Amino acid sequence: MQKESAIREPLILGDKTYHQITEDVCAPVEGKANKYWYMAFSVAVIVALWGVGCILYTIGRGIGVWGLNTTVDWAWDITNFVWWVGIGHAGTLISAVLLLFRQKWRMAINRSAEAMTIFAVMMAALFPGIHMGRIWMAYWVFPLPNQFGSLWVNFNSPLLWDVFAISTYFSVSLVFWYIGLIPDFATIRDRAVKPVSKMAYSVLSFGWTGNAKAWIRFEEVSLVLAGLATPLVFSVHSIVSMDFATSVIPGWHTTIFPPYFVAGAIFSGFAMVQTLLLIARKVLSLESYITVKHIEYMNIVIVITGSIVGVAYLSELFISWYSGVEYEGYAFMNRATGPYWWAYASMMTCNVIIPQLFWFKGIRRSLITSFILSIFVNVGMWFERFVIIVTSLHRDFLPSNWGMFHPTFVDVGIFLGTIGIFFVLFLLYSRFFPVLALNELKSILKSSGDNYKKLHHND
Amino acid sequence: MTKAIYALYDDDEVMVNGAKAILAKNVRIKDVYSPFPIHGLENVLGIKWTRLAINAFLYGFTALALALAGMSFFMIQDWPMNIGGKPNFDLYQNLPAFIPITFEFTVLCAAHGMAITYLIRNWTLPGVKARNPHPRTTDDHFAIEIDRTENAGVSDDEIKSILQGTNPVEIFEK
Amino acid sequence: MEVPSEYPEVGFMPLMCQHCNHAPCETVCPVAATTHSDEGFNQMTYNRCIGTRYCANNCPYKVRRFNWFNYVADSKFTNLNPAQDDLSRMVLNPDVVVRSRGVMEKCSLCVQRVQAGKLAAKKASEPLRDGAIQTACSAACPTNAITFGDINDKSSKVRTDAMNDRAYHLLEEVGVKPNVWYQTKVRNSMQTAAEPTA
Amino acid sequence: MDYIFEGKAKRNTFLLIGGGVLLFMLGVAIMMMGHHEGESHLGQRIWTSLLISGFFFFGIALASLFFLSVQYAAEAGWAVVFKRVMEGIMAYLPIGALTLIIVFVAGSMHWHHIYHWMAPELYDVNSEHYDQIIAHKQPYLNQIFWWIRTLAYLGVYIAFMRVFRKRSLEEDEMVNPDEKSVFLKNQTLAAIFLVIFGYTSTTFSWDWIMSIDTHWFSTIFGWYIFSGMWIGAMVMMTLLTIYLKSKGLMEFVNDSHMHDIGKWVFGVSFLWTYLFFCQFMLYWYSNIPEEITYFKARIDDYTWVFWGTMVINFIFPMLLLMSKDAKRNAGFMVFVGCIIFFGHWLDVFMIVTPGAMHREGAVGFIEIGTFLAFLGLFLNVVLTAISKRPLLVKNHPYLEESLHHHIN
Repeated sequence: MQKESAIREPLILGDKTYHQITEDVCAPVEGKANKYWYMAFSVAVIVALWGVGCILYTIGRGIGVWGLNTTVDWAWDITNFVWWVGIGHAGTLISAVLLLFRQKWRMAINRSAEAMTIFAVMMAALFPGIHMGRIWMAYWVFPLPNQFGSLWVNFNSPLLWDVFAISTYFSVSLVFWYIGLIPDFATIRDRAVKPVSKMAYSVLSFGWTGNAKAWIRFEEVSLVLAGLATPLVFSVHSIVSMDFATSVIPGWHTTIFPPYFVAGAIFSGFAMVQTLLLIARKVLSLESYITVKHIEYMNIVIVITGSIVGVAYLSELFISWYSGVEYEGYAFMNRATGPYWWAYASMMTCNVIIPQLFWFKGIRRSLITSFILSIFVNVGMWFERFVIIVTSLHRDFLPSNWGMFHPTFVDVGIFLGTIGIFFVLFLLYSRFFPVLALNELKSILKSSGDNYKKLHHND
Repeated sequence: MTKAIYALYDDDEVMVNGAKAILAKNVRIKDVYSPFPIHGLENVLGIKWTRLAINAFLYGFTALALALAGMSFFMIQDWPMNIGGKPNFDLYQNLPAFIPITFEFTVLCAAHGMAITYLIRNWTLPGVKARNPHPRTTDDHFAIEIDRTENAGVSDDEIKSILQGTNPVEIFEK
Repeated sequence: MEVPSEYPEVGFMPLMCQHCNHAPCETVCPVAATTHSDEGFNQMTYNRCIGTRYCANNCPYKVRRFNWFNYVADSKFTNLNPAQDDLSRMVLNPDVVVRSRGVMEKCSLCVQRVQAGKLAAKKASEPLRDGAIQTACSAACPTNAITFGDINDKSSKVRTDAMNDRAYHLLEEVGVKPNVWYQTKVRNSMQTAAEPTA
Repeated sequence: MDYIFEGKAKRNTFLLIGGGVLLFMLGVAIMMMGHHEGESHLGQRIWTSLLISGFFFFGIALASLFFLSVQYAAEAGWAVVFKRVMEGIMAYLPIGALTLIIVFVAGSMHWHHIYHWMAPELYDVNSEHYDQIIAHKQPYLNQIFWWIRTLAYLGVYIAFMRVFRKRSLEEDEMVNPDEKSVFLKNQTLAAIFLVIFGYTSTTFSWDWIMSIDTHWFSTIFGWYIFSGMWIGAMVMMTLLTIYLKSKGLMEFVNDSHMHDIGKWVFGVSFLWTYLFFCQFMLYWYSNIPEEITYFKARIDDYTWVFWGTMVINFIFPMLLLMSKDAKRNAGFMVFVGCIIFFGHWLDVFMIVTPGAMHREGAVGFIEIGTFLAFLGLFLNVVLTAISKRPLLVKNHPYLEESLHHHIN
């Protein structure tokens, strides 16, 4: 029997039993949505449709409808791509890395974080698609046999690495998520009374029975998938960073990019999980499971990764001067003082300075400040990618090539649209899926449940 | 004639102790159904640990070899091109650029290979009918399954009385 | 650099694709649409391009141009591209393909002229004579400021020009090994070469 | 159940020191007799070997302090049983700092030229050795500022180490075991240390190591150096625990603990490889002259060492430590541990030598002798420190958790 120290805060509050956990988690699935859900859903659908319209307009007329030009060939498209991929990193990190580290607090948040990952990666994958001049030729990035026989793709290209990385990451995350969902779908299936939902959850639960051997395999698969997903999380955002770092462009070409992008991805991902779960725990009445301690743990991850990102910013800034390379030095001077200084200032403020408030216990345990700070981080991380992409491109080697980037309504529309689509998916998820990992929560009830901990402490 | 007798429990520790008591009386347990994994149960029931991890390693290793062979064929043998002066005469000279995809492909195949093996091995696939004996074994109850044919030497009443001695909430046949 | 008037030495300099031997644009294309030819050209295969624009970003000279719209048929661009009907399309060079929307393009060093020149030499069964092939820019330049030729030919004019003391590569320090040389302007300046510039 | 450091073990550490010094002398003698042109490099080579081994063992002690802090900051319970081993390893910090300072003082006195930038003529515009790029770095790379930083790093690290060690004994002697004051104070201390370490580990690796190749720069460098130090500390922890277990002293460390620490060795090896690859591949790919020279010098002149460290430090742990049984097998862990321990010393050699010795460096009697002597010194200091206190802490709030640690 595992022992848990008495000084650890309980992770499941209140007088919970196994059955009560089932009841609490299944309630949103079995009950009816309230009017706030419908209002939020309607807004999300409208925004999503507007985004889809902008995407179709882009595909119909050409990339020229964005604010890009010869100097700045990537801007909001790749900024949004990297931003969404970054957000998509927390889910797998929570489920994989924290599983390897045996962090029990992950069990209350991993399901939603993984759902967020999957939806965020879907949004991310959209951008490399629509940013192509000829999207109808997108399948050419796969090494497929063709009429030229030996015409293959270029395995030297970081964009091709991206193709492999993103598709691996998306599909493995999906499988990881779904394998965890199967037993929980079975729970809903066995409780369902309406024939339609009974049938739907029967199909979704793949005929899960929960016998001893199945659970052994389940645990082994979760562990090995976690072991595979952990380096995968590192590799995916490293490869995304290599889109920039392999180049020769000052401001892009720096060796710290891969680990720093990974830290930044975890940082922004946790911020987004925080934003979503602070709402979800309230709306779905999950305060006993997503406790203040959970919020505090996530805030600690945010402040640590935020500080790592801060070290990386300062390292880059310092080395750009130390290197003695004129272009590098100028690229960073220009970031801080050039025409996009406000983007750099926003990035520094939101990503490095503001999260430092989480060193104070009161702030990291307060729901309101956590929510506000998480929004700041989300904004800051978008600016980080904007700074890296646009400010590095708009001023580089030859002054005659310098230019500016101004977004058009299509740029803005597509970005907002992806946020809309993301929320449509997340809202649907919160209605039809068990938002907490039922089976995992039950397995820690006796070691980390409030009532059981008190019981242990007394004897 | 029903095939099996079940004892239903409402606590995992009671169930594990029950299983130990049943096995001590030389009654064989066919299976146990629970809403979550119970640590140490495999030792009680004498179930061997799964070898899925070895599977994953083999899938991954195959993928690693395949990725390197594939890239070497595409880039070096089939149509060597001068791409930005990157060396294209030997695999090892251009290897750093091939590492990311090799890694991704290894993880891709290891993860999916293992997941598919897991689903087939468990026989959890879309459309399969659930075989758990009681709907609450996916909620908060734990069931021990005793197969009649496996315990031909023990009468039903004996089995039931042994089960009764382990504090179940319910005993039923199915 | 932000204020050009502080740098009065700025001069005019034609800048096209430098046809780098270690071209950063080539390595990053996912579909191998831009590669190196045996002549040392940086080739752009228009019909393979899917328009990721990664090559343009990674070009230190920023000499690649993208077809943002369908300039061939889009009526909004008649001022940019008058060749939109059968009659005006006759102004187009029949040796050069019309690039579609969503593909990257750049200077090809008049690859059609090079091919034609090579073919002519082959038909006549004689080695390619220096100066026989002219690119459009070198042919058009009234002061003969642009020389085109085979750098491997030890007696070619382009070779002697490239070996000249005045010859230099633009952004040599990036290490992309361009195939285009510039010749520095001879200035009567107080600054000497030995004196370090900050 | 205290460890008593005497007899054979103590003698063996002295034997290591003695043997190392003998090998070193042999190497010096060979160099003095053999190549006459080699003489001019002799001093440089000796100092370089001192820097390599001095930094390597200093790094292990420092990373042990880091790992201890991580345990506190992350509220990790399982590793409490290792706490006294970690405390023992970090006790080497002052001696490690001293060895570094000796090398640095010699640099400042111009007895060696490992730190090329310390030569004053580089900054003199009228000198023929004037180096524009290094002169540009002068606001950072000047001896006064550099010495202030160096002493500050070392002083701060040693101070933190002392407080952690002192409080550990205080915790043992607490009258009221339910009191958490020491633990909570240590948590705060650990967080502060990690912040300081987070910044300074990057800057000291620039100051002490990256500045050897004065023209060269890489933003990831600090994290790369740090990961190498970390793996050294994890291996040292594993090996010392196995040794103490073999004496029948650390019976409370069970298979699960050994499995977990094996996972750390495995995981940090991956981290090191990842950081190595990021630095190497990105510079290889963009092939910019001023950056690629660093790897060119290493691959051309030290081909076998360069690729050898890669094989030893990545392929060995990856293949050999993947299975659960391997991580729980003490003999196997000793075998793999010793190999990657040496592999990471080779890595430090690889980082330092080409900048300090150009083409003239080699792994010879001098380097191996220095390594062995330092190993003996290190083990002597660490084992003495371990023998001074009980092997298991008392009153730590996670102690019970750690003692009952069990994983599949």
